[in-house]
Amino acid sequence: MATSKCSQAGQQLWAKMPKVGGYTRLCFAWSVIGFLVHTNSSYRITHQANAELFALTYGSLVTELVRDHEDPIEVNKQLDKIGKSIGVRCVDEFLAKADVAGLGLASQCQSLRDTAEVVARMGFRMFLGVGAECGAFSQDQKSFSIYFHDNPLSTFVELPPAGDDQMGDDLRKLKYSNIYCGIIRGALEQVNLKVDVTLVQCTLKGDEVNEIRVELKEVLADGAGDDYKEE
Amino acid sequence: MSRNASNNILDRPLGFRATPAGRSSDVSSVSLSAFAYVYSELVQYHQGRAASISELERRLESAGYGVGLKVLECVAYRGKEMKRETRLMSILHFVSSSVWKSLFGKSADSLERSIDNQDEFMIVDYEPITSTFVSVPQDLGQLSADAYVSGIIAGVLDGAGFSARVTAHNVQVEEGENSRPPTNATPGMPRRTEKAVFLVKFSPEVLERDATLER
Amino acid sequence: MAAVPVLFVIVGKNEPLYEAEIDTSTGIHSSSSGDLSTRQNYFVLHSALDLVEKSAWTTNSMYLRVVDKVNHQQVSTFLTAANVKFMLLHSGKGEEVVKNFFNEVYQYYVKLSMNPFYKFDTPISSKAFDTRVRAAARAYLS
Amino acid sequence: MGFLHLFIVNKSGGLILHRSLGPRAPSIGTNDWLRIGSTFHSLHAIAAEASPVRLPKNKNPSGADDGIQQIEGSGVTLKCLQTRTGIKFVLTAEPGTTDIDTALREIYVLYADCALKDPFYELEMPIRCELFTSAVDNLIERLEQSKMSAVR
Repeated sequence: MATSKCSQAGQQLWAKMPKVGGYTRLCFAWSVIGFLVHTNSSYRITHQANAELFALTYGSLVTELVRDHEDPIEVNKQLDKIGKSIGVRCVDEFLAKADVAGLGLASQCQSLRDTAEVVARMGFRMFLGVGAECGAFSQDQKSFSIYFHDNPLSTFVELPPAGDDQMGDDLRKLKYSNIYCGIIRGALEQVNLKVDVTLVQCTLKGDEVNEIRVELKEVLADGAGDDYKEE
Repeated sequence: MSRNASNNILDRPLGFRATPAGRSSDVSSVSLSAFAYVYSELVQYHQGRAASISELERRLESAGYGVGLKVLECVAYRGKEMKRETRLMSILHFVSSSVWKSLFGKSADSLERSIDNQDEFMIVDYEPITSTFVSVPQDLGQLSADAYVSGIIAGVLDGAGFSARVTAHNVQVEEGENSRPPTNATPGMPRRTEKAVFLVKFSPEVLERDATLER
Repeated sequence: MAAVPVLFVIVGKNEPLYEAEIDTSTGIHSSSSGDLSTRQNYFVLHSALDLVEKSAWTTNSMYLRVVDKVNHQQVSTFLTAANVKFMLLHSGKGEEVVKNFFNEVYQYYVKLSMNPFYKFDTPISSKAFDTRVRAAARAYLS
Repeated sequence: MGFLHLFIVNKSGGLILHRSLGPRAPSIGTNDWLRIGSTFHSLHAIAAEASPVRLPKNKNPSGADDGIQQIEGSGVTLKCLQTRTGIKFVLTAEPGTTDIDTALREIYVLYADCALKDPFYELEMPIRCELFTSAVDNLIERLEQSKMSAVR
């Protein structure tokens, strides 16, 4: 099993690293990523699915929600809740597969900045195959933004322009890609970071770029959100 | 009109996805996991609102039906020949090869006509994408997680004027039946024990029409 | 001689989804005296529908060319893969020209129909679609 | 020498899976298994408290809660993989069995694929996904065979 051999080599190399600050280890981790996987992208799940089938399936879920709930604000909440159910699950895949590839990078997320880098760079790349950047860190390093242009979810989507009709106005209040916020919130909560996540810019509304704002609320000390209950 | 009115979806190439440099992103796939998670949530959403197993299957089929109507137009448009399928066998080949390739990256494993009744056909896929990671529990009996795909097929066929009842069935794979190596599963995953059989039952008027065209 | 307007209608399974009477020189709604959307023209289009139904299964090309001629008006039709009918009432435009117009509109129609918020066989209210169809008419049919 | 048992404990100490992996695995009743699961969960936590070397914020390098990682007995070796999300994968094997760490990591991947992506699996609940159990058996078989060929 090629991957596990690399991971053992990775572990030995990693263990020999002199016990220095997280920063040097982080740089080492980046080089490991570069070496182990593709040069231009971090670890990507080898098995792929057609992006248009993905977009159409998500579209079918959203239109079903719009039919069942009508009120766009309620649909946004539902998308966030569904996203959270994905987030709490996909974080284990992220950790497991990054671990098997000998990265163990996730362990180095000491600061929110590291976490932001990992979520934006590796998370989006690993699951969606798109590049995302993080930035706009607040003074107190408690919040940051994730920026990305290529949004596989909204490939065919066009929201009706403002003032078209009542149904159009409703649709404009819809945050089509709100599921991303739930996914990030669910994933980070599983690793003891309680965050608020909101979609602040969306290309469907005419913005230049998609932006997700992440705000750290609380670092959970004990077991990872063990009073986990379905919201 | 939205701020950058010019990049209206009607002006961009079909399936265009923006990249920072504004060109079309050539990435035409997402991870299988991303699709699996969204599909899993779609199933859970419908399961929460369905009163019975058959209602859950109907709901998944109707979720796929709308997608099928779109896929029919999209695959035909991309075919560039500006052709429509007018014969029964040609629409079945269109589904089992062009539609399958466009959605699942490979053509269906086989297309068979049922021996005992003339109006039934079977499209077989040894690795249906929708049940890659699904384990249907005993208490849900004969539920097939691929009902969504049967809905897509029904949408394509009805749209093209070949109305049919399409149902998904998971059937045990006999020993040595499928020699092709597994493609879309994690290396550690064992070979699939079940294949998906999509049973297509055409309505009588379709068969009559096709028979008259034969003469 | 002012350009003669054309009447372009998209018909779904059993109802019109989109309608535009286009003055092919300006592309805006034609205001010429011979108001095209008279009941008589709709009758012409309607009767052409039956001819379309018949030839739909005998040819597998989407472009059905001229399916009907009524006094000096011609009806050209284009049938999409999902049997949505594009019908153009015009006074003898060239076959190639009409075909290019239909192909251009088909491209817009497919992109519009892929939007999850557009339900198949329902009226098309998108203004963007309307402006581009008129622009195409101006480009190809003037 | 080979693998004996696999058991998985969720965040709150509940046993969500136990499986015997070989003919030589002693058979243990389900109630005993439930006790083993919760006892190991608390032992794991106590070990971190009682350990002379206290790691910062009680987290080991992989960022997961610190605790028992290995128990060497005369007749058995037990290894535990604690994930950052609080799940424990525990494998017992006859002494001298190699590849236990690899097996644990692979099982974690299979759990992420075959259980977490199954629409019919509810988080934190006992795992009844047939795909997961057959994938684990398949993995163990593969590892045992590669050891067999290595020994010959």
